[in-house]
Amino acid sequence: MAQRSPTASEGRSSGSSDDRSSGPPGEPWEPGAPGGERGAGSRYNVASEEDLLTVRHAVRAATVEAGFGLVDQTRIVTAASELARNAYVHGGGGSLEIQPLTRSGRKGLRLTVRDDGPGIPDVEEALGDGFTTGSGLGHGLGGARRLMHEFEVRTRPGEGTTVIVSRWNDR
Amino acid sequence: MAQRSPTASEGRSSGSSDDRSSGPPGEPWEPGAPGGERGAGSRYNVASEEDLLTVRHAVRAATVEAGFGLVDQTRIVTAASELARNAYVHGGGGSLEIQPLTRSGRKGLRLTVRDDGPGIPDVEEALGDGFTTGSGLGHGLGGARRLMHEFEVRTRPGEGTTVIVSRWNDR
Amino acid sequence: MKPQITTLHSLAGLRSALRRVAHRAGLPVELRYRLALSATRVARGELTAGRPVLLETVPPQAPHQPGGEADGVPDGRADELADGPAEGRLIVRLHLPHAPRRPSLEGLPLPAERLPGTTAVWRVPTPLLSGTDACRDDPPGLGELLEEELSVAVDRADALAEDHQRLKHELAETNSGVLALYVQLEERDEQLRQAHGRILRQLEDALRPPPVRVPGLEMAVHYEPAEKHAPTGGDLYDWFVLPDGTVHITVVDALGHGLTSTRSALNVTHAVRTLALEGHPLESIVQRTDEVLATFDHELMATVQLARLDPGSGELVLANGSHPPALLVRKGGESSLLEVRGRGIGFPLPGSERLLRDRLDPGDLLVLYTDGLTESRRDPREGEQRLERAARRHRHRPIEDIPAAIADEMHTVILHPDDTVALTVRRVPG
Amino acid sequence: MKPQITTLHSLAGLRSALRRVAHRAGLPVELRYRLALSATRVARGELTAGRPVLLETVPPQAPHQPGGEADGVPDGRADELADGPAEGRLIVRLHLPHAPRRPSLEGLPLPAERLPGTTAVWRVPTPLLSGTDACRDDPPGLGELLEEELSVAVDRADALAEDHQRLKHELAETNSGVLALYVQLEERDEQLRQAHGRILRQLEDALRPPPVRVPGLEMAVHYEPAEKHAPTGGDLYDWFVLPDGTVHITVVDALGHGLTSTRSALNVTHAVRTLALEGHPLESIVQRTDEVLATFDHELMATVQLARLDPGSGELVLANGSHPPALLVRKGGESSLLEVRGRGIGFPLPGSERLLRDRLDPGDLLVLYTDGLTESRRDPREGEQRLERAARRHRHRPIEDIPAAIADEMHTVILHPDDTVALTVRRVPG
Ligand SMILES: [Mn+2]
Ligand SMILES: [Mn+2]
Ligand SMILES: [Mn+2]
Ligand SMILES: [Mn+2]
Repeated sequence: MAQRSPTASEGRSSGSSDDRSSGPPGEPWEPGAPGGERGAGSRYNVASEEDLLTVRHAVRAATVEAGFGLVDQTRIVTAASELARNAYVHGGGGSLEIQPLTRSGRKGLRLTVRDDGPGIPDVEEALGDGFTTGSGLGHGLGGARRLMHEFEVRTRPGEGTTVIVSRWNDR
Repeated sequence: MAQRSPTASEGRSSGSSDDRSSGPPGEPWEPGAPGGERGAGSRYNVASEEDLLTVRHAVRAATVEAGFGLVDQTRIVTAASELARNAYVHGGGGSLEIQPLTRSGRKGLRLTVRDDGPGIPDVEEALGDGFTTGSGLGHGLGGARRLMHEFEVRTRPGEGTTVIVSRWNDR
Repeated sequence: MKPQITTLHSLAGLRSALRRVAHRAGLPVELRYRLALSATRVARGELTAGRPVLLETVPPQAPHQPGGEADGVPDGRADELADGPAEGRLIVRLHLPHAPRRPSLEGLPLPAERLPGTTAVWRVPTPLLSGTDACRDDPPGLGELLEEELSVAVDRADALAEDHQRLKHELAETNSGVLALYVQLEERDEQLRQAHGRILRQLEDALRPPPVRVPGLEMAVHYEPAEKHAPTGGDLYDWFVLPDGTVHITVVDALGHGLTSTRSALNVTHAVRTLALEGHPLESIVQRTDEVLATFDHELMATVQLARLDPGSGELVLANGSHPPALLVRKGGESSLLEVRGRGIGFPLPGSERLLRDRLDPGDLLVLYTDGLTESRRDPREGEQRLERAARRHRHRPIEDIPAAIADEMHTVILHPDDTVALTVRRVPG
Repeated sequence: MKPQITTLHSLAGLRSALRRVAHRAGLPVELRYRLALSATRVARGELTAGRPVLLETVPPQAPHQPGGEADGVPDGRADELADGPAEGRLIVRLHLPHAPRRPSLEGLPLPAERLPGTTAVWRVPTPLLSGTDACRDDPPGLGELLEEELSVAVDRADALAEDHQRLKHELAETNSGVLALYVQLEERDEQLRQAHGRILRQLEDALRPPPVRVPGLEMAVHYEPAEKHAPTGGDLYDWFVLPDGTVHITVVDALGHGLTSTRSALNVTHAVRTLALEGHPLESIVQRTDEVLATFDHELMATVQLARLDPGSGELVLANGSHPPALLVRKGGESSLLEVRGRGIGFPLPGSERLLRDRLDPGDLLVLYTDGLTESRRDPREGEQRLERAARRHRHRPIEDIPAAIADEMHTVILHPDDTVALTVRRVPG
């Protein structure tokens, strides 16, 4: 289903969900690469429970701004909250950046969640859906990946974790 | 998919989702009929925004008590919140009753949401999923039905609405 | 500022003393009112009863006096000093020397520790004061302190209420969103099922012959797999018109279920068809089919029923290989099972032993089927008798309804589920 | 209690006056402190600057005095009285007669109305007082009032904070639940797709013959529908061993795509098979198949390629009905297209005009295919030349890999998508 091209040694994994409404046609979107036009981003600290709420409200507002419908708002806000919580709980705090995207007249949203925590030793394992077993609720990384169109994890033990996700608007 | 046996003239509709983990085998569960053993119910008023939260917390606690896992908790709490909000917004306030169920060693939860509002003129229409069109968010009745195993609406214009839903635990 | 012990006889006095100490220690306003409210609640009973309380306060020590604090702390623990010089602590002990029992310390706005006896203690961290004690000069009046506290408390409550509002809204949005998301995903699921079901049915249809329309005969068929939603198993039928105008019908039940037996059944119907179209005589076709298929499918075993019908005269000819007997129900209701001995494809000595000849008059109904129809209760004889009754009951209905009506009636109880084909032919005035 | 106007010169005085009025009017504590805080904020600038303010208060009227309130309300509106006797209103006007500009009324703990000029007004509903004014006797001290207000405000803030905590927790639970729910639904979706894909493939497999293993020959086939995920169209193949030990191969391309053409293709392969197994000579089979099928499928049109191979000698015989030529690639790399004139099933004058005979030596590769392989760029000639090059390039690979490797190379550019079958036979030392 979802394409995975992880290189375990680099602890890096990217993929995109096979959602029917995937990103605009063209080359796969490369974070950091030129291509999609990006608006000015806003950065939020994630250092307390209250920050998690602030981030949630900010992401909600950004999805509304980008014209996302209720269902996609829910997808993005849920993924953002999960990633921010991971950064807070497992990464000892970090930041979340919201960046509006535009490409081929379509709008999108990119979220970059960083922490300086211990890193994820086994990204593939963390991406596995331990959910439905009911036991290991894991990081919810796999769930966040499914909720978004594009997904990338950069991590290395001891060097923190950065997760970059984005989703495009259907309209 | 979901069986519907509505009699439009009676403005009454019941059905059960075809969820893989449907209720215990045996005859279809008849609300009010003898059969499943039922514990003592708790009744909550739904007359203010704050009541909606109280109900949500109470339903959450009841799902935990009945041993539901996180996913089913989410289903039930979401359905309960929607039905309670309907009773508050469209029915001008009402009540929600939580009743634990037991049958064949399985646990379940029954929610009865009542209001004395104007009633639903066209139940079938209200059950239709106007969701994904993005426009008419409707009553979310159809969504609540999908989230639960059993679902019944009793309504008549001018005589209020009662929605009875239940869900059984897989375990 | 030095440690002090004061005896107090009124709530007003207690609050006043505490507020001044807290203010001098530079306590944040919120901590100050929490401390004052808490001490009030602890001491109220005693003071109301006219018994005095003792207030002992130990102000925070300046950074250059480490350990100094410990002097006033008889029960001081080492960890109290571990906070180091970055911030001090204001220590407040409230002694109720005459209290008949220990006061409740539950739910105080500022939690207290209980010392042995009837003493409550608060150790409140204080901010590092810059240089001299900035708050010592120009002490405000008690009313000012109270007003300040009230203002802070109200602002805090209002801010919380606003947060609360946003959070409730967010939760409501999320709830609606989850509902909508759920519906969307379920609808997607439904569309997926429907699309696959469509393809499956089309593919199954591709395996089955199109309807044959011949003046003088009405034909209809009903098939259902043993498992709902599964595709056809090894039960298959075929019908076509031969060059001489007679109608040929094949019903086959290949060994096993599932899709390998579908292939076997296809092999049989097509071989029979080609041989029939080739002009082979009906009595040799079962045997010839076995010969033709044996060369490349050694596993194949199938029972087969062949029927020939002349639409003009109603003449019926049957051949059979191990297949359950056809049923003939006359217009008037008499019925008979048309038994023809023979052995099926892949059986020892395959072939139909003879041909059975009969005749359909207008209104007569011929029922061909596989054993799934009659053996659902395990007893073939019993099933055949029920079939006779069912077919008799339904024989006047529109032909399209008859096979399904019979199957429904036969399958009210299913002890042994099996793929089922029911095929009916009725002669009508040509 | 009567309307009063007081001139005030200090904040303390203002608050004190207001609190006593509010207390006497029986205002709930929360409204009282909101009123006091609001008035303080409005008046602070003036009083700090040394300019007096005027406080005008109109207490609520007793129920038996309707209209009495209006006396003190110069700007009284009818709707002010509409509340009826159930509850009264305390009206508080704060005049800043010397203020240089209108005071800000933004964000007050108790919203005020602005009157013309520099006056703020609060109309605060008061509870219905039972009988006499219960609060008039034993007025508490200002400190008591303040303490009471502080306590209420702190309790409210703490209750809100607790609610806030529960709500945050609920939102976090919901978020986790939505994630898990989403994953569960997507997994279900995935399982559904996989199950359907499995059934579809099995059903397709049921349409195709099982692999044939014959010493002396290696065979492999690759098929792909024009549209991914769609089932097989009208392109089909068949292979089996005849009683004399030779291998028969049929490749057919029935007109059209989709599942009706699948049925046509099945009809053709099975008719050819039965006729071949019956012993019909190869040169007559295309024509005979047309005759057999024409009786019951008048629409059927199909091109067909028939091949016979003797695994021992390598002898190859081909018959053809409108089908693109087979390709033979010698071990050394020379290649030739084996053209046989003939017309397909359902074409005018159907049948193969002749047989073509050749011989496979060990290492030689025969490629049979449907036009989807060579005509993806619309030009059959160009496609056949590319096919020759591709087959030459891949002819030494393991036989299982060759058909797909050829198809991949042929389909790098697709201008005209079509169902494709590629089937290769290589002679190996028996
Ligand atoms: Mn069978
Ligand atoms: Mn059977
Ligand atoms: Mn084709
Ligand atoms: Mn073609």
